[in-house]
Amino acid sequence: MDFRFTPEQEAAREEYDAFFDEVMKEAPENWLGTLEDVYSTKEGNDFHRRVARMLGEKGWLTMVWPKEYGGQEATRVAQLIFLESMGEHGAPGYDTQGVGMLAPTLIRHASEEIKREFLPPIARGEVTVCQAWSEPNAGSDLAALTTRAVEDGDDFVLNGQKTWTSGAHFADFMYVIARTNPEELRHRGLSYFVLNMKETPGLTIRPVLSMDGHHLWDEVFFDDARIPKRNLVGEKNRGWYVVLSGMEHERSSLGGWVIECNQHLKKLVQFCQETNRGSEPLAKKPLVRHRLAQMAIEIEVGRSLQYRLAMLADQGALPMHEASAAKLYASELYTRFSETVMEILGLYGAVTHGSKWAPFLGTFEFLYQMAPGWELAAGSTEVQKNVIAQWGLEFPRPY
Amino acid sequence: MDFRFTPEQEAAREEYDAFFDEVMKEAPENWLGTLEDVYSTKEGNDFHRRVARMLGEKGWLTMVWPKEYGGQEATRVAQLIFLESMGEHGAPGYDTQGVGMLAPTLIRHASEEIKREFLPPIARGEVTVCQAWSEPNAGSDLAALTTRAVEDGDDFVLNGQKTWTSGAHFADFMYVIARTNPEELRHRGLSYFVLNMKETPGLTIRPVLSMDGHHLWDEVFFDDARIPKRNLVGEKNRGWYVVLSGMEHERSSLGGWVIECNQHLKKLVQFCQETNRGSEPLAKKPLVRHRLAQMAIEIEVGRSLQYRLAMLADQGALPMHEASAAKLYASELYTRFSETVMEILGLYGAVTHGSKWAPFLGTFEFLYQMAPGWELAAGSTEVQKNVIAQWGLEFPRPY
Amino acid sequence: MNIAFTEEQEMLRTSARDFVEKECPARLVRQIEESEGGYSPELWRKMADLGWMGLVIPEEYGGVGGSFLDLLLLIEEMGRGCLPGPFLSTLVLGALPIMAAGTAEQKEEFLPKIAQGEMILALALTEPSARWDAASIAVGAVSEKEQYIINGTKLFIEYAHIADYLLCVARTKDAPTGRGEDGLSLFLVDARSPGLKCTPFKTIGSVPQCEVVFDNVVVPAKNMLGERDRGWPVVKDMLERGAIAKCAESIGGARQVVEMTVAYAKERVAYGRTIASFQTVQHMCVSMLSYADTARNITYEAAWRLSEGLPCAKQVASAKAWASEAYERITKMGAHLHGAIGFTRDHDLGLYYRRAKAATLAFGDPDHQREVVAREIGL
Amino acid sequence: MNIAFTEEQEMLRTSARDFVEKECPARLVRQIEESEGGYSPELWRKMADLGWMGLVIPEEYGGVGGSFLDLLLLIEEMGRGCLPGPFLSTLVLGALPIMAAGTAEQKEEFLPKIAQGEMILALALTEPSARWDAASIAVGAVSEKEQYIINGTKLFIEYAHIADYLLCVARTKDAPTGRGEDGLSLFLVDARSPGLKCTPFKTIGSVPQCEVVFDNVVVPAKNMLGERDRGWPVVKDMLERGAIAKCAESIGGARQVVEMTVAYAKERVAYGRTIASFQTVQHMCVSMLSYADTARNITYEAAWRLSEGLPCAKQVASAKAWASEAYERITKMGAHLHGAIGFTRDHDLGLYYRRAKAATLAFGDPDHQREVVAREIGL
Repeated sequence: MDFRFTPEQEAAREEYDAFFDEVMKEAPENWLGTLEDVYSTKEGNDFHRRVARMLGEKGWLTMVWPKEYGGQEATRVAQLIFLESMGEHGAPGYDTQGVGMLAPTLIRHASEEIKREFLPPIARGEVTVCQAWSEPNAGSDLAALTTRAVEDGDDFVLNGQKTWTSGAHFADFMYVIARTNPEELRHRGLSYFVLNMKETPGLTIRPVLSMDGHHLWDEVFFDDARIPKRNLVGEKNRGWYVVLSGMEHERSSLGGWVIECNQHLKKLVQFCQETNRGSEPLAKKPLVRHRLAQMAIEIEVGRSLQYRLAMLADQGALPMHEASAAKLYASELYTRFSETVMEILGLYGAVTHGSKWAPFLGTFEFLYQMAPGWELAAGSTEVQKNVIAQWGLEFPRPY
Repeated sequence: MDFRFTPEQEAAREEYDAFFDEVMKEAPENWLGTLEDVYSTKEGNDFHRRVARMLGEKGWLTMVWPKEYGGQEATRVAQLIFLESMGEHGAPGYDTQGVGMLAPTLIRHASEEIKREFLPPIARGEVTVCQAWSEPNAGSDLAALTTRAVEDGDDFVLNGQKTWTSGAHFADFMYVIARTNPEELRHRGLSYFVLNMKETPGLTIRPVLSMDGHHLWDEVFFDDARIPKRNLVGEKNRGWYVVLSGMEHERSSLGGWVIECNQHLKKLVQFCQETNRGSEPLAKKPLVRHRLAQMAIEIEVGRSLQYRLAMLADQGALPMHEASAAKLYASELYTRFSETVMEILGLYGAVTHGSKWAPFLGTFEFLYQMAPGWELAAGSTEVQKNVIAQWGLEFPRPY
Repeated sequence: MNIAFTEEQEMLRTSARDFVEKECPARLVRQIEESEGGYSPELWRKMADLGWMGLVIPEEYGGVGGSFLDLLLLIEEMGRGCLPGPFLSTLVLGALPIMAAGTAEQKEEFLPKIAQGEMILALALTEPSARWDAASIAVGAVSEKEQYIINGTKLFIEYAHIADYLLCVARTKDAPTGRGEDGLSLFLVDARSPGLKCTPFKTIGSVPQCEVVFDNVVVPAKNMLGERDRGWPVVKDMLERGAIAKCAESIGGARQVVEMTVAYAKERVAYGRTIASFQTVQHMCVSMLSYADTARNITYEAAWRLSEGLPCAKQVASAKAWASEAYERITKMGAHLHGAIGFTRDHDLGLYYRRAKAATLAFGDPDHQREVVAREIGL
Repeated sequence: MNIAFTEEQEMLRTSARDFVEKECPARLVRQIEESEGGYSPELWRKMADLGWMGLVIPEEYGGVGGSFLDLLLLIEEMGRGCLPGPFLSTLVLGALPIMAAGTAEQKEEFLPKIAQGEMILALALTEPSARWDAASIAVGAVSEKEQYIINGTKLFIEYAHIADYLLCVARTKDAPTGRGEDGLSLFLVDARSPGLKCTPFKTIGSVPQCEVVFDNVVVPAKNMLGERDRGWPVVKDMLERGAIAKCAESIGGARQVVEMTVAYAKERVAYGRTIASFQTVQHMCVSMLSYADTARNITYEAAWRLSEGLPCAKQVASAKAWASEAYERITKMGAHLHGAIGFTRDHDLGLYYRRAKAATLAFGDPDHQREVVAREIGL
């Protein structure tokens, strides 16, 4: 047992910190350090892309990729150190959907041709990627999806509707799961595709605004959208297995919330020291101390879980239910954190972005509305618990 | 809408208070005001019986009974006023199993002969009653019970084992549910009996100690135990419907916990004012204030729920799921309360009854162990939620 | 003891529910939210025409002399439909205190206009300290001849920017004690007074709040409501009624969310069956129902005590703390059970979700209420 | 970075688990609980024969020089089997501070006896104030020639009545500051000293605690552990190690309860199927597993930092708060899922349920730990 960073890791961390310190000086005004920054405004997305290219140049987007695709085959721990530094700075540039989800899937399942087409721009940070999986009637139960893909000459022709596609309005590439064999039910008969959105006719993107009014998600409509056959990833009708391997990546990479909470917590501590309500600073009030300390504890627990996951992955032994447990913990922490902050901020916490009276530019007013949504994204709390029950505890499928 | 007590009710409440003030002067030393007092020691049980007889004489045990069986047909609200006064004094004397459960069941389902035999001693407070329902393999799923009752001449002959029978070791009467038709599955083929334990051969009682070492429960063994046929309550093989009507009474009468918590809360407030830990009384500590106030709020909510239930019952409209909701709320409150007190008492709270260092004679050390058990008794939390889901929300039976 | 509403009250509820459903669909709620004023003058007029503004105002002033409980019923139904507008503010925080503490002239001047829907009031109480206690009031009023000069800043004042009059709580004497209850006075301030500046901002609950700066604002002495320096009991009563009214609004919304969610669960299919058939979904709905029912019980019990003039500080604080947290949990579970769609701007659930948080903060958050309860139980 | 234990550690764990299962079945645990001393001298001897008492003691004093992490592994396995006895007290609160702060003579005198299982130690720290901070220490020691005279009352002292020596924390100088960390000294007090009176009482965790009254108890000056007036850092380290050892004990018990409950759920039948097939039962078990796993992670991470001498006040306090609450919730859910039988004296679950509460209170309850964390994060 050894939780010490190697001298190389310590040095890397310092390099990352210095880099992000510098980069974040150029962040747009009102930068908050949440996903909303990247997806909601053109300005934020531009900054994200600028940083992404810099990260690409440094090779920091691809550290854990195999060397043959331009990676360094670094450990997950090494990558986590990078992601922590990024998270602590509230910096963008790392496209989870592209670098974290699509790329590992392509490396494992795609043809060489597709890898050569799609991996390099991701590695260079030149593109952003979106995931077209969920449908209006297929959320937690993804396998109920009905978007069709029919072979036609050299192409697949797609028809149907996706939704909750984060950032489709800024994305370049998209990966889709669609039904190629309508005779087969549920997870049988699905196939996985990757596509370049600019080169795909028949694609319509419409915004879905979140409760607080931000534009993160989109609906995606396929109207006879044509994708070359070579864009099939994995075998036809066996796309579900490609999806599953991606899910694991997604769930295990979502610990970013823990780091985001830690970044917010530090700001809050300072705020509570500087802010009087009544006769003393908030920081002196026992209930405030109690609540923030509990958050610090839960963040510590979550951080410990992230490192455990990274170490298990490095040992080549990351069971599916461990990834689910980490996603579950992080998403619930994110919600509790957003609630706790609102309890502390009181009336001020409810003031919306745009008023001088909104502390932290209104971050927590919208986090309070956004955070619990992550208990649904990437597999709802119930789905994660089912996975853990069945894979981690060997329970039967529940009634 | 009118929550005012009538002048008669106000006067009655004063009478009850005065009565219990007087009676409780004779309580045994170390009297705590919980169920354990009555069932755990001979001395406690004797005191209970003494008070029960006095209540019987006053007619307070039977206020809501029909006049033809010696009752006054009083409202449930009137009865609740009595029970509140009793609860606030931590006084015994009201045998929930006899007065609250068995008697209403007999009045509704039993033959005149049985009513004449069993009701008067209950009304006079001369007997205590126990419930032989649960079995080692039939708890939440009561309908899985296997105790057999076979007709033989003028008798039923019972064989089998019951458990979690509260207070059987002091009881006079018992009511039993047993299988009379083994061909029928589950709730079909069950019958309901009442019996005089002194007159029933073949009955063996063995203690089951609770986690904290108190003797509340018993195992009951029937070895060719003979009960006269006339002791059948309701129709043969249709005992389940008798059980159900009793359950409702049981669940709606369990709000006593709310009152018990209120009684404890008052003592705790005083304790916190008088007790210094560090430089100030516990009562000045914001976390203590926060926690006790939250308990006061939840007790207030629970009390309001009790009165609602009584008023609905008086209007003849007490839906099954309302009784379940009240039981569910009260039992969960009881657990939270026991946890909260332990948080406040700290190291002292863990000291067991018998040491001078145990505050409140160690009440909360054992309540902490006992209280969560009530989330299982009289239908577990899960069972109550299923009832509410199906009857209150018209949901289908869950998978 | 009787838990039922009267037949008249049930009729009032039915007609209110019909009105809200018909005249204030979610589409209109959203429109109003986006508007500058945060209310619809047309809708306000329609409500006035139904006599709602005069519901609790005595007949002699053009109202119908209804009870506080009647008013709560109405507010519950408005909460059910998220009907936006300064109703609570004008009636509960405006008309009721004027009825309780106003002079004959003040009643004559204000109540008929309120009853006719021609006057909007706002309570200017809270300040940048963001607290609801007497000690936190720093805005001062100095008397000069037949008038008072008010200076200072009020914050989080709902609907101040569209109000005709502000009911301003100001310090007319330095308080000797720490709790500061002595030395406060109330003023009915014409919103068009020179030196008064309102700056609205948006909040999570979609109700516009304002920063209100008083810069040597002159108020005639006859506009003082109640006795000089002894305004706190009036404010305290107002806060208790406001808290209970907010509870009523909350339980209206809470019940609607429970109904929406239960209906959705019975309809939404996943894994080849309705999600209503999953035990975890059922149990979550049961928790929602339990919160809604208990919140409603305790709200009306406290409301009844309040309207009967019985001691009720503990009950009101308990109701406010419980109903707020119940509403928040209900909307949170409701949104979760709706799946991602519950977190979108287009879905009605968000309207309730956001109002639940705003309701929690209004008239003292649960921490504030617990402190009240702590004092009431003798801590 | 490496999360795995060494092969030697895994072997130690296996042999410890075998020993506990074989030599300390639940039946014996109950017997010991009922006994006066609260431990079994036979079992203690067997453990000593296995070398457990000497595990962390340097070879020169008859031990095997193992690490703190080795010790935690052992304690985790004891927690798994609820093995009663003064092991944590003697080793973590006795041997380790003597190794860290003792003089050569003290080491010579105490360590070999401890290693051979011939000496039991108890930490006499807490007092009727029931707190774990320096300021709460009121028991005083006055120097007189070559000795100290101790007076005052210690309370909640585990195993004091069977200890050979008490490690007593006493005030040797009035502290100038409010936190009282200055002016504390530690003394190794012979339990047979005249004037020393131990009165044991029972507690929820079944570990006997004592009131220890010092009535002019004389201690030779050579029995002072560490520097005079500067004892607090030694105590602080002891409390941190004690807290982490208690976490280790807790996670051992917690894992056992998860395993017991999952196995029971797969076996117990209700409504014609195993209760493991109900979604609510599954999800409750998942919560239990999550608590157990997270508590274990954070415990060993904090333990590692502690044993490496890295700053770890925040991590230790976090681990203690989280592991305590996790153990409590796990035992509560475990008891619930076992049904009524889980609440009986005869069922093993109660052993864990009661110890979980005791573990929460030991070395500072979660409120205490949160206050430590609050300070550490800069509040």
